[in-house]
Amino acid sequence: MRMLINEPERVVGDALRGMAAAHPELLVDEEHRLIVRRDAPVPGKVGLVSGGGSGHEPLHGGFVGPGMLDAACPGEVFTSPVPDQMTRAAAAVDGGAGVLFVVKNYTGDVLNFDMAAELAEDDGVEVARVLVQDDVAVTDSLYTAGRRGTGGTLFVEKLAGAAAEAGAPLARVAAVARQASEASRSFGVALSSPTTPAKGGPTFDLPAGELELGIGIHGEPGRERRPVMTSAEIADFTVDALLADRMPTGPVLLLVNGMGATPLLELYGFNAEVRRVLAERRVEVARTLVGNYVTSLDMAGCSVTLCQVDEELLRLWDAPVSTPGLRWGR
Amino acid sequence: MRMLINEPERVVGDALRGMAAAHPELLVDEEHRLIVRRDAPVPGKVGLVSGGGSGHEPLHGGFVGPGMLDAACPGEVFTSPVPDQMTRAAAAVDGGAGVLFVVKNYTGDVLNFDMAAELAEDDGVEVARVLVQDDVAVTDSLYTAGRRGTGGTLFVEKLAGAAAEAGAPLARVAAVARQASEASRSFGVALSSPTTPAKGGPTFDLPAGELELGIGIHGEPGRERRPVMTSAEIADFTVDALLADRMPTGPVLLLVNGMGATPLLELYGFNAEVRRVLAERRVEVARTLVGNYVTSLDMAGCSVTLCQVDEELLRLWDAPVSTPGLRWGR
Amino acid sequence: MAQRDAEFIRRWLEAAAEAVARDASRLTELDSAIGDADHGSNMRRGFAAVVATLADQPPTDPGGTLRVAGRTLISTVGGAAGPLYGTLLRSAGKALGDDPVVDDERLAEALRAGVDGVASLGGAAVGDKTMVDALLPAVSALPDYPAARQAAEEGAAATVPLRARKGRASYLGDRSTGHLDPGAASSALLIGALADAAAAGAEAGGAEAGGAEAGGAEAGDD
Amino acid sequence: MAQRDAEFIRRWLEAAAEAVARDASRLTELDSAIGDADHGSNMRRGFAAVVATLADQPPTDPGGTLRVAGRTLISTVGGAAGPLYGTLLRSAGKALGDDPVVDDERLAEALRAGVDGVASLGGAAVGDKTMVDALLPAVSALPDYPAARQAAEEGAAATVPLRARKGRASYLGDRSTGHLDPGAASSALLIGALADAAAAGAEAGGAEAGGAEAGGAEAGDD
Ligand SMILES: Nc1ncnc2c1ncn2[C@@H]1O[C@H](COP(=O)(O)OP(=O)(O)O)[C@@H](O)[C@H]1O
Ligand SMILES: Nc1ncnc2c1ncn2[C@@H]1O[C@H](COP(=O)(O)OP(=O)(O)O)[C@@H](O)[C@H]1O
Ligand SMILES: [Mg+2]
Ligand SMILES: [Mg+2]
Ligand SMILES: [Mg+2]
Ligand SMILES: [Mg+2]
Repeated sequence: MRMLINEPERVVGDALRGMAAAHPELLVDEEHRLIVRRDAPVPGKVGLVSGGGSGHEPLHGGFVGPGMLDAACPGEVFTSPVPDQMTRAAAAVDGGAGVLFVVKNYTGDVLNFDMAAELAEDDGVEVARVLVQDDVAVTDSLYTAGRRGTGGTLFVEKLAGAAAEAGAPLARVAAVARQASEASRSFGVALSSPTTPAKGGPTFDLPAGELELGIGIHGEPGRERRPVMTSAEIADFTVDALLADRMPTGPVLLLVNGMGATPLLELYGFNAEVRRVLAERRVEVARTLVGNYVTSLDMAGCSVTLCQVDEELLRLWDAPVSTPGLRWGR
Repeated sequence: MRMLINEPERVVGDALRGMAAAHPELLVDEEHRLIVRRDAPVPGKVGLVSGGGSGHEPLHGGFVGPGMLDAACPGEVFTSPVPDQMTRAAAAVDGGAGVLFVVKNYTGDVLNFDMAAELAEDDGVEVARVLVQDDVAVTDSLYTAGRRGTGGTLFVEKLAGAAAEAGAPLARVAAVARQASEASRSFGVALSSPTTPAKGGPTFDLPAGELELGIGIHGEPGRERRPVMTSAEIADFTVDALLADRMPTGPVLLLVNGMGATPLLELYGFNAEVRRVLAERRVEVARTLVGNYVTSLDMAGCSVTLCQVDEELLRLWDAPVSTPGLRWGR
Repeated sequence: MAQRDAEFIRRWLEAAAEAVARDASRLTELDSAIGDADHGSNMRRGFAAVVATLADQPPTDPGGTLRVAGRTLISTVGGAAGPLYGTLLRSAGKALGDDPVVDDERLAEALRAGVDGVASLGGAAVGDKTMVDALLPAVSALPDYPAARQAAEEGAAATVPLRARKGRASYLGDRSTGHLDPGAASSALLIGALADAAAAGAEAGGAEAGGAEAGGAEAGDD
Repeated sequence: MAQRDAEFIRRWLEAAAEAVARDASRLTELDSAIGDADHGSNMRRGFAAVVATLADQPPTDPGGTLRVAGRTLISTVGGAAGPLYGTLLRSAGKALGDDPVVDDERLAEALRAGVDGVASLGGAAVGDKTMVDALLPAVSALPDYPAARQAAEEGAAATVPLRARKGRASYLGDRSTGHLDPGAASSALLIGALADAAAAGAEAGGAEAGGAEAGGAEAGDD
């Protein structure tokens, strides 16, 4: 067994207890499954709430703190949280300026957040919602549940979080989030399946010598299986897919993201190849983040996200952030 | 293939190019295999140099920056770097106050750093050396190469780095490093073998349903193989091993470290169990760090490190640090 | 025509909970082929919570029982299945109002309203390879319970060759074909449990009298 | 007694480079059983660099050749093997001074000094399950090259039942027994290459004349 757990049913609860112990600067409510900024609600500040299935850490709980999320709602592993969590989170972080829900575009997340938004508005909290749907691997989105939200979520949460921290009103924070979401594109590749506690083993079988192109972050199989490719070939394929969908007309933020089990050493090497392709295609990279940020448990593989930024978004990116998963500035 | 690489021989060079692209705040010398603080040498400041085989990222290269290392020397995967790298690093970071080598206790690292120290001193650089040897899994150290340096390295580099940043002279920085080293104890557990580029596959076979207790960070088999244990059982075993070797008489820093492929979700859950055992044994935890910091490529598993601190070490721990892998304060 | 009370609904949902628990790993297995390997544990968790809630504070009417059960699913399942199955039961419960007993025709209509709720919430039609493929033909066949069971099973089986157009299986494109939809499979279990509950009632001589199950002992309480 | 020049040493080291490259994955395999799976790639990288350096700027005396080769190993191998094998060659080279030609007895003594250097740097004695177990008996048998080869192979084989007391295999405690030490295995390759070089010279009629290898063509240059 590749898992460091007690029982599958206890994984999320145990993790929250451990987070509480490790991060006294956060308020971790194990019973109601919430991770909240300790000084919430910040009077007059828009509250930023996100959440989703567990197993993508540090997303979202590791992005709670000044300059990013006010609260995160962790669901069971790969399972959207329930409306009660989001309603409670909205109440906990509403400083009178309303709350923005950042929702990754999956049927479950959308339905649960929508139900929560209705309930929160019944309680008198103003709620706006922004969908993240950055995964270009999902084609024909008319005949699907639409594009998935993946790595772009990090950009949306950081940029909107900085806007909220700076005191922007709800409409403006939502507009920043929407701009970041629309400017983000991702593509992912799996070199192995993740091991989920519920199943106790890999979600899919990937024979040695093959990889999955166009995967999401839930261990779903991808669009296509191919014989193994080198880091350079994967970078060519991935960046081409991103640029074919949206050719940036200005500088981008670049996230070279590990799916959980790909070593930093390999991710940095992959970053070199991604930068090579981007330079060949004359895409200017303003900032780069390399690491395991939007993960899929212990899946080996990577994803690349580009987010085109203007001067304001770049300033918001550089603004201070202080969370377990992302921290810089003052 | 679980690896995101071009060719095994290129892994370290590619990673350095990717690091250079991701971290303009660092000086990455791909040719000479060095990662150096951009403002080095800082006049009057003791230079802190470490290094070791690659594959343990973020250790050491990700710990270069204000408040921690001045330079890191990455070797090939799991292979100690060569003396030329360390001599060059010493020259690059010597601000006139001398240089401290932080060396993990492995035959290769010790021999290469010692050769480098001799050469650097020939060049007129004052060099001190501190060994990290925190792994309690290595018993009978009289009949072995001694205890391995593992997770405790992070504490030594951070605490000595803070002392150096504060302007302490070489003897004092070395004393802090030695105190941190002597106060650190680690124990590691593998749930899978890492995949090395040179071998192209797992270093050892771990049948489903078994784990390795007392592993190092190079994919060496551990001291003992056992049927799988729960997170709670592993915490009991691990903390017992640490406390049997050294029962702290004051507060400790706690590192709950992932070996590379164990999800943060599981590490946090494990942290809850570690804290439970420490509380039962009345050990006070002053600060906790949970994450993949001293890794073994894509090995699944974890290690626990305790480092007893006095008020000064705690102050040094809290002091600002600004590196790719560890960042807080101003 | 048989009359159905709160106890009948409770027996149905208990039987559903048992079926879902028994088949949890099969449902998860189905979900790992074209989804994210959580459907079995989601359903088991949700229905166990339903059973616990109903045991704790049993509503006295079938509509209230369905509404409480639906709310419990919404609060405990998460994912796509939580809101969808929750809506199925809540909408059906709303259609029944607070009547203490309803006949099979009313119940069938209410469940049709529930399936309408699912379809309008999720936007799925028959053929999209979702739970709707099992639910819709089943509730159309009601109040003929054995026919409903068969329709659900056939509807579920019919999802195998389909290309998914809703839910996360849709991301797979053509690779979603050749697999049974996990939600359709769990819907067939729920409808099967309903048919079992009805058959147990009929065996015991009609009305809402309990079957062979342990729960049957309490059948007269209500 | 045969005379040995720089060319002889070069042929030895080229043969060693070939042997190490050929057996790299075997060495790595041995190292993965009781070490960290890098010995083969370390040795291949180092000896390839030695060959390149010697081709580029060949020293004209055997001592200088050994010293350059040793320095190259130290600068390119890393790990435990780099400093140890580097010291072996450098110490031997120092013992030979700058003489353009040395006899087999001088060479044997120099290599004994090299092995002393290894033992004192690494602190290992025979029986500690290291390269010393192959090297020490081999250099003791010199200048009888075939006997040295046999001694190295036997010394390496003798490491199998031992419990390691030096290097990273020592961390394994009892689990280190039953495996061939990778450094002892590579030492046997190096000594074997030396014996080959000597045999090739002997075949060609004594002195330092080239063997059948490509390098043999340049044998008279020196
Ligand atoms: N839009 C939809 N309409 C109806 N049913 C849906 C829809 N989306 C998903 N489903 C059903 O939900 C099932 C998946 O449930 P589950 O695995 O619990 O949730 P998730 O997909 O969020 O992991 C699918 O098999 C499908 O039957
Ligand atoms: N102290 C020592 N003395 C002599 N030889 C040693 C010593 N330590 C290690 N060795 C040799 O080095 C070999 C390992 O070399 P290598 O794998 O390249 O380095 P590392 O152990 O650093 O990975 C061992 O098999 C052993 O023969
Ligand atoms: Mg799910
Ligand atoms: Mg090594
Ligand atoms: Mg699912
Ligand atoms: Mg080795």
